Amino acid sequence: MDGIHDLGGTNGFGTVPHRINSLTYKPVFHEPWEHLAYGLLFLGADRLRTFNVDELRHAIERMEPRQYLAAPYYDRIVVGTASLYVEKGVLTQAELEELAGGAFPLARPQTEGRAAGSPRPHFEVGDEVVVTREFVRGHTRMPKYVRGKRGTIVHRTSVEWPFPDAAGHGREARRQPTYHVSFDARDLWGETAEVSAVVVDLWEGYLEKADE
Amino acid sequence: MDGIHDLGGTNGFGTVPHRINSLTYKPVFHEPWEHLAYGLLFLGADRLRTFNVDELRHAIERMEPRQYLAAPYYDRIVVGTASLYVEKGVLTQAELEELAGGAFPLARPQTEGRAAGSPRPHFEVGDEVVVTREFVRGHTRMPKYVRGKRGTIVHRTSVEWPFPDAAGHGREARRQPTYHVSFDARDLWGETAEVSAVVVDLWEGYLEKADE
Amino acid sequence: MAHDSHPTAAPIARRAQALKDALDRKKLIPDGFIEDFTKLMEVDWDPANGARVVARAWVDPAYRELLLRDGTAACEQFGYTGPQGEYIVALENTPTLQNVIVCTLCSCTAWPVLGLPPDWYKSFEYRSRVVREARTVLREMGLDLPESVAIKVWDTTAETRFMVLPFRPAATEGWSEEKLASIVTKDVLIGVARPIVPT
Amino acid sequence: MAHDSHPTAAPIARRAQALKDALDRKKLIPDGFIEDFTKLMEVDWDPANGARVVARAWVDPAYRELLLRDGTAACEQFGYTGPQGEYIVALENTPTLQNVIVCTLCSCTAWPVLGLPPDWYKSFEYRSRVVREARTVLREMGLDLPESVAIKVWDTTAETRFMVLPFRPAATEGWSEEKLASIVTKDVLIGVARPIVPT
Repeated sequence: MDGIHDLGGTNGFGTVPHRINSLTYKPVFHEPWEHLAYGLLFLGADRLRTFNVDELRHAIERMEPRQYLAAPYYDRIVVGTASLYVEKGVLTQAELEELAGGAFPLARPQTEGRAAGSPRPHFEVGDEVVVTREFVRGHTRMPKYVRGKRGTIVHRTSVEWPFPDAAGHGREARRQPTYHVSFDARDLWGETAEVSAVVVDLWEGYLEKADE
Repeated sequence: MDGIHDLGGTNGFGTVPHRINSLTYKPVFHEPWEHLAYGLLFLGADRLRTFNVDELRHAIERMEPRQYLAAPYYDRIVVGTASLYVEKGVLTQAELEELAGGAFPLARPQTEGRAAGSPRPHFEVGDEVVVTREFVRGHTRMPKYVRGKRGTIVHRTSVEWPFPDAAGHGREARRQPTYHVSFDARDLWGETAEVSAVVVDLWEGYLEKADE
Repeated sequence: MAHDSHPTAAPIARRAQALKDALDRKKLIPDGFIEDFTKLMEVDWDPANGARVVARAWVDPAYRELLLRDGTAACEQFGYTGPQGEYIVALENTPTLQNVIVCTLCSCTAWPVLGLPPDWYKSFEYRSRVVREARTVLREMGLDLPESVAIKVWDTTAETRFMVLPFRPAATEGWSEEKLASIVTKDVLIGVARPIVPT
Repeated sequence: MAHDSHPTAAPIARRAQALKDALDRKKLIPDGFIEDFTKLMEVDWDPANGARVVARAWVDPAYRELLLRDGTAACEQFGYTGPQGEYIVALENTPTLQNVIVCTLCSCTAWPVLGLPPDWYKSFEYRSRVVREARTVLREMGLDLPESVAIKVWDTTAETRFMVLPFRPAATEGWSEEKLASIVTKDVLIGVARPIVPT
């Protein structure tokens, strides 16, 4: 989905709140509840197998855009995780709100998703490819800034992973390799580019062979 | 700029908060301060000539993205208007904050903008055109969903207006006609389009003649 | 971490008043300026104006032709001019075409004939969705168009201000202009509704 | 009008605790699960791990070759495996190339070798800007690269987890692996900084 989370290239945000090498990164967590975000996420995804991490990513993307932008990072993890426990029937929003002593807004409703296409011959390093010009309503890991763009394959993963547009909706998901595709930054951002290349890791199903 | 305000086609927002013909639209304003937003804007733009409306639009676009999304409409008008009075040296942020009895966050800093290109022969109704693939850092009235897209001219305005990419930065702005350019919605949104055509009103400088 | 959306800002009512007071202190607000402009917004600019234009076009073929050729001139005949009404283009609906107006980048509208834009028109929901999924948006709002009706969306990205000219319902033969105008609402003029003949 | 971003939500500390308590009431949290996972996050996953990998690659050409060919295998030699570390690719900097890592869609990172991503890496500022205006972003953060250095940004949009292999500063000849590792910070492993030899 072309959601608010798909931030690459959006103008208007200010300086990154960091000076290099100014932090020891300890302690890892800054609030006493923050460790619960990932802990309860991995409880559901790894131990209980209630949902998968693609579904978690999509649950966060389904947050109302204003809620998404206003919430700190671990708050978004908590909302996404809670939404999935509720959608899967493990918990109810009512019991969460009762325990929280107030409103516990969850993600907006789930949609259908889509299955992976049929398997095709793999691409090779050096191949020129074009990202498909598709508009996916549900979860996808194709950032919109490369839609329809031409790039060059610099790596094919030796492992295959579930197609996220299906997995993110809890559907059976065929596995595919992903490709590190290098894009000339001027094709993405015109003369405003301050990067020589942007390399994006894309599932096979997002790519087509480019015309000569 | 590819800012958060450029909302056309963004997924993830919910239902429009309205049932048709359910309102009389009276009273026009719902809060006792709301009329001040446009009133003080037009004071500056029309009467005092401190700034123009393009600059006002851009000042609102320059609001920090989270502030933009969190603020109601007339709040954004107040922030944009106040930002311009301050940037033009009429008021200071300090006096606004003193009078408000609290913080009065303004828009993020202005950039340079750009001049209009040289005059060219006009396009005619029926011409096929392509929107330039430009990435403008400053103000522009080219919504990103038509960048690089091909369309057909259905109307040329009989009046010419200042090029907003210049006017929005307070620069001398050459006047151009604008064109109502009709785009096949499938070119914009693929198979997810639920519209037959989208017509966008574009300054001449945003357009190039399409290849046959 | 990164700043929130200024949770510490003074309430907007106080900020709006502060802006006015600061300009007042410098004697920059002419007497009556705010009051006169507010009267324009609250009283003069009204969707009843656009409704009168539509009703006239429905009964007078020459006026209709003018409205479609030069909307600004047609509206001027009623005195509907002024800010955000300098260049008006009327969009003609047919039984198989519904025109819909939006401003995705901000909230431009033809103030003198439509009145100020309503809150929902300015909502992020409407601005983001209607250019892409108009059929669903209109259905949710209460206008369930058959598939035989194409939807054309007009994005108000420059200085043209649009108004929709709906087609005249069959059951209105012999109606007066005033009665015809009564079924042309603000929503009809924006294109998210069709005129409804009371039964 | 349209809803705000839920200004009425309970505070996040209470919501996080409520989620835990609700799962606890149903006896769904195995004893020690949260504590063990928290130790992984707070103690085991650490940028010192990535620093050791880099230092080894600097002193051992065969290891360097392995790291660039199969980053996952190279990290496994140190036992750096686990969630978000299943497929690691190292990106080799040169004096004329700076690799930079981001995740524009969420905040994926190679936890076992870099540790959890820092707040700034997860910020909307970094995610939105670095793929487009990296040179300015790096300068603002304190890394002012000459124009002769090209910047390549890697967006972590799938399951590959990247780490940057910086080039070894000239003034480190004869240093021990441990001393070499000490100049490889988390920021260096993400690619927004270069190793600095203390003077």
